[in-house]
Amino acid sequence: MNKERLKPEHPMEALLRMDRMPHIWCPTCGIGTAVSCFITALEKIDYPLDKVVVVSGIGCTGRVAGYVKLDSFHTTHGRPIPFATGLKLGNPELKVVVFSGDGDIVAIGGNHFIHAARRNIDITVICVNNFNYAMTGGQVAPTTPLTALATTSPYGCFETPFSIPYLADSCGAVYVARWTALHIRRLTKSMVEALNKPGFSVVEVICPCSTLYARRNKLGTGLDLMKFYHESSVIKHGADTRELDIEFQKPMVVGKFVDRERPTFLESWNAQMKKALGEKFQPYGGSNEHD
Amino acid sequence: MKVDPKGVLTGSYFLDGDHACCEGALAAGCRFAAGYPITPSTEVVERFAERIPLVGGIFIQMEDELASSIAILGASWAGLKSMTVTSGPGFSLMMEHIGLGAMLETPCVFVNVQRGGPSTGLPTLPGQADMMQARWGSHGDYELISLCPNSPQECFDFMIDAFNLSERYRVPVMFMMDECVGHMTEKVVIPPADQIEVVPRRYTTLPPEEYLPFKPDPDLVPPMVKVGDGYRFHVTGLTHDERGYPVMSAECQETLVHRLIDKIRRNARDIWIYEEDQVDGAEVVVISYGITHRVALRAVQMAREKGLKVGMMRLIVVWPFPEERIRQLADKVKAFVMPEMNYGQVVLELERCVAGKAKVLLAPHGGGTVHKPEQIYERIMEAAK
Amino acid sequence: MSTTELKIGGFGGQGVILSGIIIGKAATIFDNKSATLTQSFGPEARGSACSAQVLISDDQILYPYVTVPDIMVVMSQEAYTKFEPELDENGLLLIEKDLVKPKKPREKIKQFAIPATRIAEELGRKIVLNIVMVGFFTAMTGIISAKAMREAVKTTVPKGTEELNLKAFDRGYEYGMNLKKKGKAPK
Amino acid sequence: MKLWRTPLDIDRLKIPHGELHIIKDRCKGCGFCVEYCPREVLELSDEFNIKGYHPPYVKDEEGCADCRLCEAICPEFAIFVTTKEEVESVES
Repeated sequence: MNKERLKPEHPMEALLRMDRMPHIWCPTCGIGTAVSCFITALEKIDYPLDKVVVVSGIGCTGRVAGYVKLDSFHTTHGRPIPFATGLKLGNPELKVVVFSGDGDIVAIGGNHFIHAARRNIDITVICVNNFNYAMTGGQVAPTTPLTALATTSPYGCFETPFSIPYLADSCGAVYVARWTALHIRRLTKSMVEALNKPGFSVVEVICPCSTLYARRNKLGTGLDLMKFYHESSVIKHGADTRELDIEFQKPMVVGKFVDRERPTFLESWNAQMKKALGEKFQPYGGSNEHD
Repeated sequence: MKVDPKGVLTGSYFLDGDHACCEGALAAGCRFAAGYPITPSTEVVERFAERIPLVGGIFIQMEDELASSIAILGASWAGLKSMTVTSGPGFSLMMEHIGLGAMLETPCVFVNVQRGGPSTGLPTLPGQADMMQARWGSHGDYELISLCPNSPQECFDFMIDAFNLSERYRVPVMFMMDECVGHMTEKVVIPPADQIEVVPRRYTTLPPEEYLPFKPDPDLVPPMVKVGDGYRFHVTGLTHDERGYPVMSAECQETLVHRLIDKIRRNARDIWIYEEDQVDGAEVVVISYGITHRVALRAVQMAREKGLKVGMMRLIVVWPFPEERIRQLADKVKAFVMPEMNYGQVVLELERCVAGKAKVLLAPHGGGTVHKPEQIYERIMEAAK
Repeated sequence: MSTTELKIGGFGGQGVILSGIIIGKAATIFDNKSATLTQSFGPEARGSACSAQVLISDDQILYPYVTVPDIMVVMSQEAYTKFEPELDENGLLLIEKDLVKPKKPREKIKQFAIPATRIAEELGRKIVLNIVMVGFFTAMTGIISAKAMREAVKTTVPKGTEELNLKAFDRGYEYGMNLKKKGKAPK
Repeated sequence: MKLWRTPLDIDRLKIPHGELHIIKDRCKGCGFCVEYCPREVLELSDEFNIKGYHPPYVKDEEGCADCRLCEAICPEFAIFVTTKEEVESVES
């Protein structure tokens, strides 16, 4: 018998595409940590993982779909939410997660984001916010704090940024939370809650972009930035989402802000059609009967 | 495979092309449509929205055409036959996901009820000027399939072909109607469900550990899986290998893109649908598609009454273009006439295939209405000289 | 039989298109002819002149649009002004008596009028004036059988209004037949 | 060790032990694990891994309390912990 003991495996390897490691993210980037939290969250939800799908758009975070060992789609820039909408409505048994960046979700995909929230499509959006477009070299984003430097705002950002939780809340999302990548346990817990919540749930993850945002703004390493975000953030569950603006290198509010009940798109469809059509209506959802 | 009878509204109806198109989709088994209102295509999804709750499926009016065109890709991967419907300006917005659909090899149908353009153009009047856009409108290199019906009956009949071709070859199929066909009302006969054949999705028979999402069968089409069936597959719009993993290399690009193109080109003989009338011994052959074919037929009748030997070829599948047949005809006839509601799109392909062996005359029309038969007739007479 | 070209004109809301649908449906589904209906779509939805065009033939119809109408049904003054000049010089013109004040007809044009709106009001629903016109059209042209037309009316109008609409059709039809009987119109 | 608060049952509490596994060649040397280990078990090494980064090493083998924070925080999936059987009391 071979005397060499079997090497133990990293416990997350079962849910990662190890044949694609190392991933493309820079040293001290927080996206990997957000993925690590997501993997832990997946293990904590009581749902068959064969039925969990991850959809990403384009950008650094857009690569998440390529690293998780689930059915996964790397789509076009800004459009993972409508793709996910099609998937979810195509087979309501699926648990569909959109994992993408701030540029993808609230800039080019902003229109899709607000309408999916309004309709309460039953998907979870995990939006990694690193305050800039990193994959293309650090351009200004709709989340870049005022005065922060980016390659396309070389004299400082002067456009008011979006607050993702406020946007999500005002458009009707049923679950909204914000954590930094370093709030590992709390972030994981929010991901679990979001995944378990029927309807449109949003988890914003504040992540350091070490190579571009940190360097350009002379904020030290990614580690320094991670520390700053974590140490200067104030946990305030249930905070009024109008007060969640992020100012450049100032304390920010994190926590779980919204957790409410609203019928999902499919619940509303079934209810309205039943009401209007009675016995003639062919209910939709549940088992995938269109094989 | 027989269709689900729930979607088949067997009987004779007086329907316009848009409504018939919707019935064709339902009969073909389409159970998911996403759309955004735009004249003159909206009636298709209006009818779908009304009919689908009675059939068991779903309709969603998305926030724009970008969203509609990718939602149908998601629904297709979830296992449903899906379609979206639009007209010129919306078709332009959908180009992004026609490319993604080609890259992800996703069966689905894009209906374009063509109107006059460019830009907002003529919302309520016909055009046939999106034909090149249907072929190459999205960036990059790929081949798709485009069909052109010329009546409400054909909108029904060929929608079934459109879905079948999309399943058979795993490509988005462009269903290129026009405002005239879309808004024209005629008799439409919908056969009993047991007389409608549909092509089932080609699912893999391999277990997850052996399955590679983009490993093609000998006909170059890779079998598919459904999301949620435990295959844990990954697909990306990036250039990818057979595993579906991105590979940024010229070699991988060559393997993938060449196959995407060959998948259609090498199977073209099985994809082409065209009709011919009196082409044997003809001096002049008129080639047309869509509504223009009906007008051209009248012109051909006029020319035949004058004793001219005029053949007629009518393209139902326009892309891929029936090159082989055109080359054969080019050796035999004196001239070709092609009427199009544009200033020369499909005719460029005709000229390429004829390669100078015969005259090629375009009978152009800017759209807004169809040709007068006389306009085509004059070109036929000119070609015969 | 060659192709008969029919144009129906009125203002939006009068049921112009529905009249065209009923005529086309009667021809194709219940009389085994070919028919093609096209509509003129404009950006205006209500109140302006609109038209439905129907081609009726025993053969396959190729060219889809009406070029020179053989028959014209006109239900509003604006439609009359706009469309009447298109009518074939030997054409048949059917007008709404109270809503259209026609000029002296061109030499060979046969022109007949019916107070369709008044008849519809007598039936209790002004909205069925288009069906009265359709009945009148059936009597005056004879190109589609009354039986087929009645079937088309019955299967096209909203559920629950069949009786009223058939009554409207019959009133229009009888009005036309009476004109014919009195020798005022060709039989 | 660092304690954020003193547990009321500190006299009875047993601290589990973990064994650290570092997949050196996956590491990009970000230092998250070193910085945030509550028991300061890790330190960046002098050696270079295959990509030229300094992966951490375990400087205090006995110190690991199996909290798995390093495992969760590592963006590279390059470090993980397995539970050792033995336990020690906090006060020892």
